[in-house]
Amino acid sequence: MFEQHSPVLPIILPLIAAPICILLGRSQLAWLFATFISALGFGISIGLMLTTLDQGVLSYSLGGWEPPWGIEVRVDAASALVLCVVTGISSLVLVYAKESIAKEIDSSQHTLYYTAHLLCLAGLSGILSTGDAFNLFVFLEISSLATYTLVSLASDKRCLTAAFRYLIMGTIGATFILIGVGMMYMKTGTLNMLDLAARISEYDSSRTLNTGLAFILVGVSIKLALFPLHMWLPPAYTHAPSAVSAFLASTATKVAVYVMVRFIFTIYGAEYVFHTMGMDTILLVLAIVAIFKCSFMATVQSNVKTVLAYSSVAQIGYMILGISLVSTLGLTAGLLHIFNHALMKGALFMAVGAVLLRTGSVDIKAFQGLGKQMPLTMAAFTIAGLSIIGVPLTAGFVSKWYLVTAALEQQEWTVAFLVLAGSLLAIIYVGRILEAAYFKNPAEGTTYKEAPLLMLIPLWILVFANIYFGIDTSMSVGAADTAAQWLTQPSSSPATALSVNMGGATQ
Amino acid sequence: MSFIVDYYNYWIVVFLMMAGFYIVISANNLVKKIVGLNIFQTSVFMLYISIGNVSGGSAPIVADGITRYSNPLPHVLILTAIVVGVATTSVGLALIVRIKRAYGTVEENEFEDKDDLI
Amino acid sequence: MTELIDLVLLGMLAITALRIIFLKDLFAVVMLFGIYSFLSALIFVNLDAVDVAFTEASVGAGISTVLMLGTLALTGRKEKTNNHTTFLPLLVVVITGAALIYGTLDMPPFGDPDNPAQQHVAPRYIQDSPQEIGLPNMVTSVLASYRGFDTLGETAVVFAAAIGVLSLLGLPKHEKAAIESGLKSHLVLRVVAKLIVPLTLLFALYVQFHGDYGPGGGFQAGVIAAAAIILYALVFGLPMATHVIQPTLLKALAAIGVLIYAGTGFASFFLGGNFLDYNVLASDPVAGQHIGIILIELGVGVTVFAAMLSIFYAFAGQAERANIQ
Amino acid sequence: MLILTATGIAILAVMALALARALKADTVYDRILGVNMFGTKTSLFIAVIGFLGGRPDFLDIAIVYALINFIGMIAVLRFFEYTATDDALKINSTKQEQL
Amino acid sequence: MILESISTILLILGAFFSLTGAIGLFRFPDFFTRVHAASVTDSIATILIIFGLILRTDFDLVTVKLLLILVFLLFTSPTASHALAKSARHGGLLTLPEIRATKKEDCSS
Repeated sequence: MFEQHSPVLPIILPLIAAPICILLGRSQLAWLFATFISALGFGISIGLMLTTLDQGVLSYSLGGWEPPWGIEVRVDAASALVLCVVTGISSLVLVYAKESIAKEIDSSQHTLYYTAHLLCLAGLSGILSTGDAFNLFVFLEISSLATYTLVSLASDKRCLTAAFRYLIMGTIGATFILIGVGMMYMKTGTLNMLDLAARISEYDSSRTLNTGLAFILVGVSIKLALFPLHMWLPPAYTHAPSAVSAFLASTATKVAVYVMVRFIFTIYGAEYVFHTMGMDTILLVLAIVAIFKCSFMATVQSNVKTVLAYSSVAQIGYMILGISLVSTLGLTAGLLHIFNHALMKGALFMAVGAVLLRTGSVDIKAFQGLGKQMPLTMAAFTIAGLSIIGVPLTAGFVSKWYLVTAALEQQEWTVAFLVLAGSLLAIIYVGRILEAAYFKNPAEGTTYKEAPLLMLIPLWILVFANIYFGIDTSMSVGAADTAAQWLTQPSSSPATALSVNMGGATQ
Repeated sequence: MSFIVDYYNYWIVVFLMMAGFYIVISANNLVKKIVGLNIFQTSVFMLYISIGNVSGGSAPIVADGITRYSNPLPHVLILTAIVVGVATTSVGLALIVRIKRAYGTVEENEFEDKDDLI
Repeated sequence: MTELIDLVLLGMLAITALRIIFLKDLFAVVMLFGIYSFLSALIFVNLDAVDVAFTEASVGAGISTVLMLGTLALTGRKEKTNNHTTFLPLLVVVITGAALIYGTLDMPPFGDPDNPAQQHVAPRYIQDSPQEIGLPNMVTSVLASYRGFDTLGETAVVFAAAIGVLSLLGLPKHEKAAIESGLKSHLVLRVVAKLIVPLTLLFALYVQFHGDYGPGGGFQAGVIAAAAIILYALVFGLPMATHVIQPTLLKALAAIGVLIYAGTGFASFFLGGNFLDYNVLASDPVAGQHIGIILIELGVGVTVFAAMLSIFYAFAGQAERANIQ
Repeated sequence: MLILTATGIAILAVMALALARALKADTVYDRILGVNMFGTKTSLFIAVIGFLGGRPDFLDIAIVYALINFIGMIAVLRFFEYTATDDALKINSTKQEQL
Repeated sequence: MILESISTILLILGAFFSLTGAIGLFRFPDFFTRVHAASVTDSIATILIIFGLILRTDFDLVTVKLLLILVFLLFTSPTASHALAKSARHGGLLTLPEIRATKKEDCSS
């Protein structure tokens, strides 16, 4: 009987599980329960993706009120794809977290950690599936508040200033989005995304709508750490607990990229954003600067988590680059990179977390000689690192390949060249760490055990996913391609209404 | 003239927003930053409420003899946004208390010197 | 008249905001922020947003100010003069402000009933909600039913904030043998507070259940009830308050409130409706709506009360601890 | 109606004066005094504009104002229990010099 | 009609007292006299204005609410003023005559 409600379940399951976690009290129970809920959400998300690809967009009206009067949950291929990433990574991270947080977070706060994780998951799922612009803001804030909490849970005091900076930047971003939504509402009188799209297309150009879009884009850019507004990200990811870094790096910014895609393609329409307002050039330039500046920053850091954080900002540059190419293929590449980057960054941060657990440090010096002492962890790190570089047979290669193809399709030779050049920098920053791990000798008299099994399993699942999606691309590319087509040509997407009142149950 | 009558409200609200925004990004003291954030958000709320206002209208609660009501939708949105605002404020203030305990100061430039805040 | 009052109040707000920028005494800054919040609530009343004014007054001027004062008690009163360059922030603000002003030039006129915002979605709320939902207060109808999912999110936000503050500061230990605290020397105050606290709790109940007919609702009621206990704690000391309502109980209550809300949504699942569809809760749709709204308002009220109070406890516990040392 | 308007304007003027006191006070106590006066006058003002707008049933908000104002005052006083009141001594001495 | 004229008188008086209080906030020489000016006029103005408004109601729920506001303000406002003055005294703030007296002592010693 739950099938007809499936679009809303990934949001409300973690939302209702979070308070239950608090009531459960014991951290062991909370862990089991949270992992179970997250895995359930993952299963539902996969089901949603299959249904969507098969039958078209799923729409679910909350409270039985038809949109635009009520709030609509709307799952299309793009949301289902990112939803799968988010719930999947969340489940793996939760499995991983039990051992990881044991050392990094005070034991009295483990239950709070799981609760905050579930709230964050609920917020992210809500952002992905909602079809209402203001509802998106509300879920954005749920996930953000939970994120600030998660970051500040680490025992290192620097996590506090990092979380505070994140809070200030994040709230400014959210407020900008709020201003933008207000301006859209002012001109259209509606908040439903599809309805907004229909009514915005009636205006050729409007100053208020332009300003609204500008504020939304700036606000979202803060959330996704686009280049000049990325300053909050490196400290937050560096000082957060490893499990949190792994979760956030592979989900939170991706969801923000999704929000940007949603606002550009679904609500305003590519025509308005790119032709009337000329946003594509700005985004393209910022993306390229982000790739080079932050890849370079990554090469000079000594803290491995910071390296990975800067690398994240650079990789976000690739996603934005795909979007700014203004083509279906470019958007496919961007969405594909969201998927693939989640796999590799998740694996990398998990591996670093395992190192932190055993060695107590994430400085690049701590990696010396680890290739022999923690062979499984470092092998995983190596494969995920190769994926970041974009070596063939890894997932990273596929998204780079599509990016280059999309750039060439638009005759953008320089862009294609720059994408390849960016990979060279990735070779340097990954190479430095691998060099330390395999070619340097450990400090004398230190021996470290291999990471515990509960951490290795999720880590290796992600690594295998990196290889699998590097070889068999039909699933990931297929979904990304469908998503991109539906986004660029909204009329091509078949829609199914999932509503009890309308008698439209899919079965 | 009608131009001013039509827009004065928006302009002053924009000024207020920017005053709050300025406090957030220029203040050195973290508590003051939070105050600025609140001013910024409260002013955005005023923008929304201005959108929903209908001149000659009345509060959107049914009563006898009233034919024109203001738009209830912005009110609902802002109720939610106020709650979100106070939630953020409380978490921010809690962070400040912890920062004070850990660093001994809540002045931004002071702990940036002390610590390698990237 | 509305426009005139609006203008005067906006002017006062502008002066207050400017003063806050230049003041270095943080204590004064926080007090002026209280005034700012009061003034904006007045503007909300003047622009017919009574429910919003209710919330802003109790949250912005009440809870936020109290929490800020609590923080100041721990972090000190004076802002040090900064030697930052003020040029860059000013530039950012000017550009942002200019963009906004540019945006306003195309806006529909202030207060015009023909604005797009008044045309499309809103008329249904105004014309049909009294029949569809059966409540005179349209804000409550929209909040709890048409956009009930937003409000579920809002409740989750409050819950998340409580989780955040608890993880950062922790709840005060429940100690009976407490140190001297509270405003011991103010006898008059203690007597008056004893009168005011029950009166306020009664008023909170009224707001909770009268929210369907007048301004108010679960959120406001939760805040007012929390404010009553906060007053009690301020006058008689935190240990007395934690003795009356224990922190661990609050943590559970905050969770239970969210569960009441989400549980109502699940109940409509099992009765064959969509999530949060209250029509199916009773044989008659309007009666069902009424039951649903009462239930979810209760959930909101419980969560907000518990979350706000536990946040206050956490701050006050810190202040108390600092006071001992 | 006219008299209500006049009363409203008078209260608004008092609010402005109280605000001026709060914005520009020579002692912190004066500031608190201004804020307190501002709060009480605000709740009166809401009562009056309720009558002016013909919807006096919104007086609940005025009650909340009075209540929150009171709690704010108490919180401020509690704050003074914690922080040293060297202001007062400083003010005494500046006053002394002025005389 | 009679009610309305009484109400008018009450409102005018109330407004007058409020204004005098506000002026007193600026004109009096030291803090304690200013508290005095503010709190006394506050109370009387509140009573007058609320009663002025009560006479304009139909004596229903609105009247009760107005009375409630009156009770609230009459309890809280003087209490707050009292507590404030007490705090100021406790904190060491002196009245003007006291300052004069200490000044004289300083001069003579």
